[in-house]
Amino acid sequence: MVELVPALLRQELNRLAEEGTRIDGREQWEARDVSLETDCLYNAEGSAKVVMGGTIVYAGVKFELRTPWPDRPTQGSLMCGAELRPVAGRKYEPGPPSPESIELGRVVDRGIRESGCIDMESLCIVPGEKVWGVMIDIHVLSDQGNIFDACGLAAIAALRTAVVPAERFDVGEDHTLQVNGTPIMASFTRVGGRFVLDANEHEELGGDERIHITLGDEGHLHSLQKGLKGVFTPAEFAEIFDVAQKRCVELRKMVAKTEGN
Amino acid sequence: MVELVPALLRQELNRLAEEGTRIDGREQWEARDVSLETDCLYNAEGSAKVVMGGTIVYAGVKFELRTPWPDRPTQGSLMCGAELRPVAGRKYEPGPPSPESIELGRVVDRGIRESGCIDMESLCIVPGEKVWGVMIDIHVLSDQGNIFDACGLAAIAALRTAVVPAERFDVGEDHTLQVNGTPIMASFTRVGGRFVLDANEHEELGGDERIHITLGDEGHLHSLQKGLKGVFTPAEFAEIFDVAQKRCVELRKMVAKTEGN
Amino acid sequence: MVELVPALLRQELNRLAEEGTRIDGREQWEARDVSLETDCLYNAEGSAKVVMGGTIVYAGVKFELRTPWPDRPTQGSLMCGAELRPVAGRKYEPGPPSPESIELGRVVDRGIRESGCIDMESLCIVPGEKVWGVMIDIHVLSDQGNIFDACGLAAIAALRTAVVPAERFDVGEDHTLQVNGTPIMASFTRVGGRFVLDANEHEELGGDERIHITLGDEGHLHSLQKGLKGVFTPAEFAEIFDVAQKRCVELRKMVAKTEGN
Amino acid sequence: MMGGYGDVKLLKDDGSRLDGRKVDEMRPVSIQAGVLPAADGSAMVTHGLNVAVAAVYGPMEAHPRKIQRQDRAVIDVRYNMAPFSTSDRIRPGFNRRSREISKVTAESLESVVLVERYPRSKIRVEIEILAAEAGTRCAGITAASVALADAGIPMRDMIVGVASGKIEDTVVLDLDKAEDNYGQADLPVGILPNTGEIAFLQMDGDLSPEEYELAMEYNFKAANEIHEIMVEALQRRYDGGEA
Amino acid sequence: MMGGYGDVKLLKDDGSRLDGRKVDEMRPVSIQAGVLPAADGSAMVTHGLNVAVAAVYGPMEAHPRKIQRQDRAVIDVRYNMAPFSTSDRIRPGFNRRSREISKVTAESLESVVLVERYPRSKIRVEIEILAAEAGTRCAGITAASVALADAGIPMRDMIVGVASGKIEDTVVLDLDKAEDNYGQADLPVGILPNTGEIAFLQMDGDLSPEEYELAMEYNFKAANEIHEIMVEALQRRYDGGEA
Amino acid sequence: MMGGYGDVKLLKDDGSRLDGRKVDEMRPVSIQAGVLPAADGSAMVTHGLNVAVAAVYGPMEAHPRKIQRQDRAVIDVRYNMAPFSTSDRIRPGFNRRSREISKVTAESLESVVLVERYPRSKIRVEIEILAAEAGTRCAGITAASVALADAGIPMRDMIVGVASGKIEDTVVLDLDKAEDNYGQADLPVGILPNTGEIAFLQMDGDLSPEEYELAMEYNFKAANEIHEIMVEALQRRYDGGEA
Repeated sequence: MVELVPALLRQELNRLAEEGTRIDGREQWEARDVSLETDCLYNAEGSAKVVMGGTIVYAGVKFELRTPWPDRPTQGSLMCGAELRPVAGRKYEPGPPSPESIELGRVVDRGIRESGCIDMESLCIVPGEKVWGVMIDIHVLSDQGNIFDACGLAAIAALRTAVVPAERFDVGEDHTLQVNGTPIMASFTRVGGRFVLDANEHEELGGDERIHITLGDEGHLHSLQKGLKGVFTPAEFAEIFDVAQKRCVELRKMVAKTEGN
Repeated sequence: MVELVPALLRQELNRLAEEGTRIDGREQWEARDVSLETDCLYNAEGSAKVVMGGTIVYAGVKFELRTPWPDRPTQGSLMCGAELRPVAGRKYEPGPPSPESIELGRVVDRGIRESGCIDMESLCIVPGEKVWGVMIDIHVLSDQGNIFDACGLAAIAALRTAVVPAERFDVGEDHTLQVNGTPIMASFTRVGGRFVLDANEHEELGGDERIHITLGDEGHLHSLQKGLKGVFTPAEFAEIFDVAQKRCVELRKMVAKTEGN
Repeated sequence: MVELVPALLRQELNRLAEEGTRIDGREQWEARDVSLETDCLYNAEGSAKVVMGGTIVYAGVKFELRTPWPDRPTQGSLMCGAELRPVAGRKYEPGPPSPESIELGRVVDRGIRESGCIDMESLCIVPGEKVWGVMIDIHVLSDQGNIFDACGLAAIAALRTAVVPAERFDVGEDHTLQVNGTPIMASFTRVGGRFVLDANEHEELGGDERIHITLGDEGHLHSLQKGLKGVFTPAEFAEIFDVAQKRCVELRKMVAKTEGN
Repeated sequence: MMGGYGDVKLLKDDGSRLDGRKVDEMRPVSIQAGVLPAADGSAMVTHGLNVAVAAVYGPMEAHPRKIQRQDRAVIDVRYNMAPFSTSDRIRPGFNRRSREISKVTAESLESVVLVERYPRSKIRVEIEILAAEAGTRCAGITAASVALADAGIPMRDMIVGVASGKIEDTVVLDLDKAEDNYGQADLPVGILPNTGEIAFLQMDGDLSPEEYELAMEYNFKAANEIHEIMVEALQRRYDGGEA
Repeated sequence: MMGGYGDVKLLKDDGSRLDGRKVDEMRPVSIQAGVLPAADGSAMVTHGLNVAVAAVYGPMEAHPRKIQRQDRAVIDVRYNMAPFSTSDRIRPGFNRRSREISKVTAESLESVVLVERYPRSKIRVEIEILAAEAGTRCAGITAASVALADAGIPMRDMIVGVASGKIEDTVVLDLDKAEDNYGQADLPVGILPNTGEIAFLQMDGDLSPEEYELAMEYNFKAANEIHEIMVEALQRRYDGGEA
Repeated sequence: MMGGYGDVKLLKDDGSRLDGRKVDEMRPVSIQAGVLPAADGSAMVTHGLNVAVAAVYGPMEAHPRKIQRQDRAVIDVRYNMAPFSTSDRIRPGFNRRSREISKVTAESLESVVLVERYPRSKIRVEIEILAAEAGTRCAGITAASVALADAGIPMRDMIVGVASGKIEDTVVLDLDKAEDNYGQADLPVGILPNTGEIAFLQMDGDLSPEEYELAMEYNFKAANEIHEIMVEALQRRYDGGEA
């Protein structure tokens, strides 16, 4: 494969950055339209569909009965995985999980796990014998930029609306999964030399490194990740961190609103 | 790989079809010589060797003790798999199971399974604890056309002559596996524009789609499969279906005769 | 990949052989400097580092609790594996285990296993319930020739200094693993038409077949392996067998000395 | 077909089915074209509770070289069930059933796409099942046809995926999940609505020759109904500029 | 970060840590360059009880072709934990954690290596963890930097791998194994000592914005200390002709 | 060699073996050449109850390019045990034992085939074990030799696969299954019958130098016997036009 990033696109992105605008006319810290729908998939115990610009992502939650690990007899488990299958875009190829899909799944997983929003003890049914395993699977159907935020949002929304299928497994009555918090991810991409929020596919193609920040309800950091080639300064981080705080508050409200429906 | 099907072979096959004959002189619904041998492999609990023209196939049956699935405590299991290893022909390559070998195994499996010739309840030893798992493995040693029919015949012949090795597993006395029926597959390939029975390797190379029909003792359909590029009409199907009925009766007699020996 | 063995290197090695010398000035049956260090890795229950010329190899021993095989309720198990990861040299590539690494691991494994130095019965904790599984992992960090001997030496040295971590697994007190013997491997490579001991990387590149001989404390053979293209005569074998006896005595002393420290 | 579960009743005394359908009535079907911005063509088919999405990419250069055909395009189909699409989660990765369906679906589509117009190229068709309730391979074929049309790939006809089957010794159209689990036969086919030819055929279970005839009759009837919905979806897409 | 193990005490009454270190004190670090004769460049980093070895091969022709970049070298990093490097043996082979660390480490190194000097080529960096006691990815980054320098690969700065974290609501530098297992946050970063930029960043657990600031302050302090040890190792290598 | 099963008696009081063979007597061997119509050369070897089939394809162009050798053919051997060839079924797929045997068998055959006559090409040798009763690798080597000859591939000598071993402290020729399971050593070798050279050598268990000498003596004797059967099989093939 020859180098895919056309030098011309980079030039144009640099020019736009100097003019203080972006390729689709947005401002530096302006996000694209977002829509969130939950409970949209038969057979999933929790589900969400997120549309961010031209990016479309589904997340589904499934439960299984497990034997707990011997050293943690009262704890269930949580697992979050992302598939970047060839459906998502022309550049994706079939094959074993790519480093990109592994990183995506693990970053989303850490944001949720480390926020502590799932109390593993609450997943215990019979200590030492039976606990719930909760599995969030994320499926990217259309990648037009910033799949990290779309996946993070879909994952937590699916989780927060999940119903534990206790009846099907003969261990009590169905009940809503207990989720204590709404960790939200905000991602930034260096485009034309500066960071922007919610990059689209052209900005990612002609851009550089990304920073992914997951924040909890109190504005604490639960996960950070830098991806791709590039370096940043502490001052740059301080600036995007402020933007991330605002972005996360907005998206968290959207999740709350969906639940209210 | 450049296109392997020489246009010339197609032309010749078209010409022969117009003349009402085939590349090896057979008539449209005429099969090649078939030989069937059973009990031919040390260590297999049932075995068969089928030679159809230049195609040579072995099938072997093995048993194992299993714990039944919780929702079917009195049922054993049957599994049929086919390997298309590089030994079978110049075109076969090493590697993970090819789509061709998966299709082959699954089509043979469905024909046997769906005929109901194995009563899964008869494979139960101790309900909820111990059942037999029956595994038929098919091994194609030489592919000169129509391996589907050869594999189907070898599989059912090996199964019908299998001895359950109860003594070796310490669960009673060895006994013949109970098999209620002899499902047989008949396959047709479009060659020179019309379907023929039991295509050889040249006809497959210069031909189009295949139809695989598995029929039970009463002439009922138990499995159908269309493979490769091409379409057919209901009228065409009606014609080959009649041929399949006759072909299956013949091969079923051959199985019965082998067992009689 | 074009042929890597330059014809010129072969010519030079032939010339040197005729003069009775080797590319690094050694004599036919002269080995390079060897150093052996044990107990060098935190977290491994036994460990060894071997340096042979420019070849550097680590071995580490780990233990796990296992359920014994039903037909051998009082026997533990031993497993020895070698990884030839890309760190070891420019020619090594990432990917699933190569035939070279499989051969290496299995030849080292056989030498240790077949010498009987580990009594599998001594690994039993509770018959039919709990036995030790002993795993030796060998890691080649720098291949400059004769990794077989380096790996064999590292493996037995790590094994002979291993401490069974019974306390961590709550099955008694930590104790030294009982090892009855010190099997040692000596490897020979055909270079310039004759065999030499302990070939370096140039000799391997321009050489032919290898013979690996593992000898026990009494000078009995426990494992033989011929690798690579080439044939040898019984007379040639008789000659290298004598050299192997001496070489193994020397290296066995080195192991004993390390243990004494 | 599991068969043998004789104690599960699938037909009511009035001859109607558990969900109230008549024997020759199919589940509701709705189709939307152009649903995935990243794809060259796409469609979503909702068939009963099944949800199948198809994306088409190409024609593009065929890579690696050895899959190229000098005289035509290759069609590379992946049929995949999302982990959350079924009652028990499916582990991502290799799956014999998916591989077989992908193969025969690809061969069916190659039968209608004018592949000879694109020598040495590749057309990727990605079928993703988001929710499964019996009949996903048929919903996938239908979705793939619409997605190919949405991508502007020339075809000599569409393929409509439909299935009939047998429950309680009665031939019925379009098995749902219970009927599939406890029924006696399933006959999924891919029909060319304009020519009446068949491009996809599988069957398992037990059907007499007469039952086969009736099941096929139902299938052809349903294919016409679904074909209309496919055409409407494409018209909406081009008229209203959906997606 | 497992969190939740509130009953494990990690700080003594005098505010010092279980191994006696102060909150802003790192474990002992020693570095040796040129340790692997077969490699073009190599280094071994001992950081506390962690042992990380890095080997560099190249620049060499990039194979297969499709990984080549016309305008720069690609850096191919493999981070791998030896089976015996941890308390419970690790099975060799595919490992999601290793893949992720390899990816972000490679991207960090690409940020400092003058990759545009070697178009169409590949530089292989092999990081092998022989013993793990929390902090292996940082030790690996440090080792890789030294090994690249040992191989004579031009870089615009080194990268120093360091980490701070939080235990018992207190920010501390350089978590050891117990602190990592029972602590509340971990913030591993890769710092360019000359420019003060950051090329590697991960974090998990729970940190307030203020705690993040303090943890970063500790990290920058430690980066300078380790940088000196890296430089000394390279000087010893060139002066003394180590290895 | 499992060893240690001292309570299984393998030699009768008269010094003969359980199946009545003398210590230096091999099991019956029969060979047929040209058994597989699809192959360029083939052979079936029945050695005791072992059944080994070998197919040869080529010489053909070596693909992919990177396996090509400028000055010779590569020999690509796959030794495979059919799932039903052993008492406990073998799962198809990756198998360390098969990989090792394939590697050393390929290297042995490269030692006798005149590979320099076919630069840049590949010769595929497929060895399939249909029934296993100890000694399959030797039966496979013998079958491969005959198949190569049947394919008309020029060789400087054949290779005959034979094995001796030790049971109850006695060296015996050609271990059967019980003797292999409960014996003390196994020495499989590949002998060039005309030159007396050795192209294949493995051994495990416990042999004194003297026992090794005797085992090798038996092996050479057996190699001559089997070689005659190989030659007869090829003569029958060319005379009678078998297969």
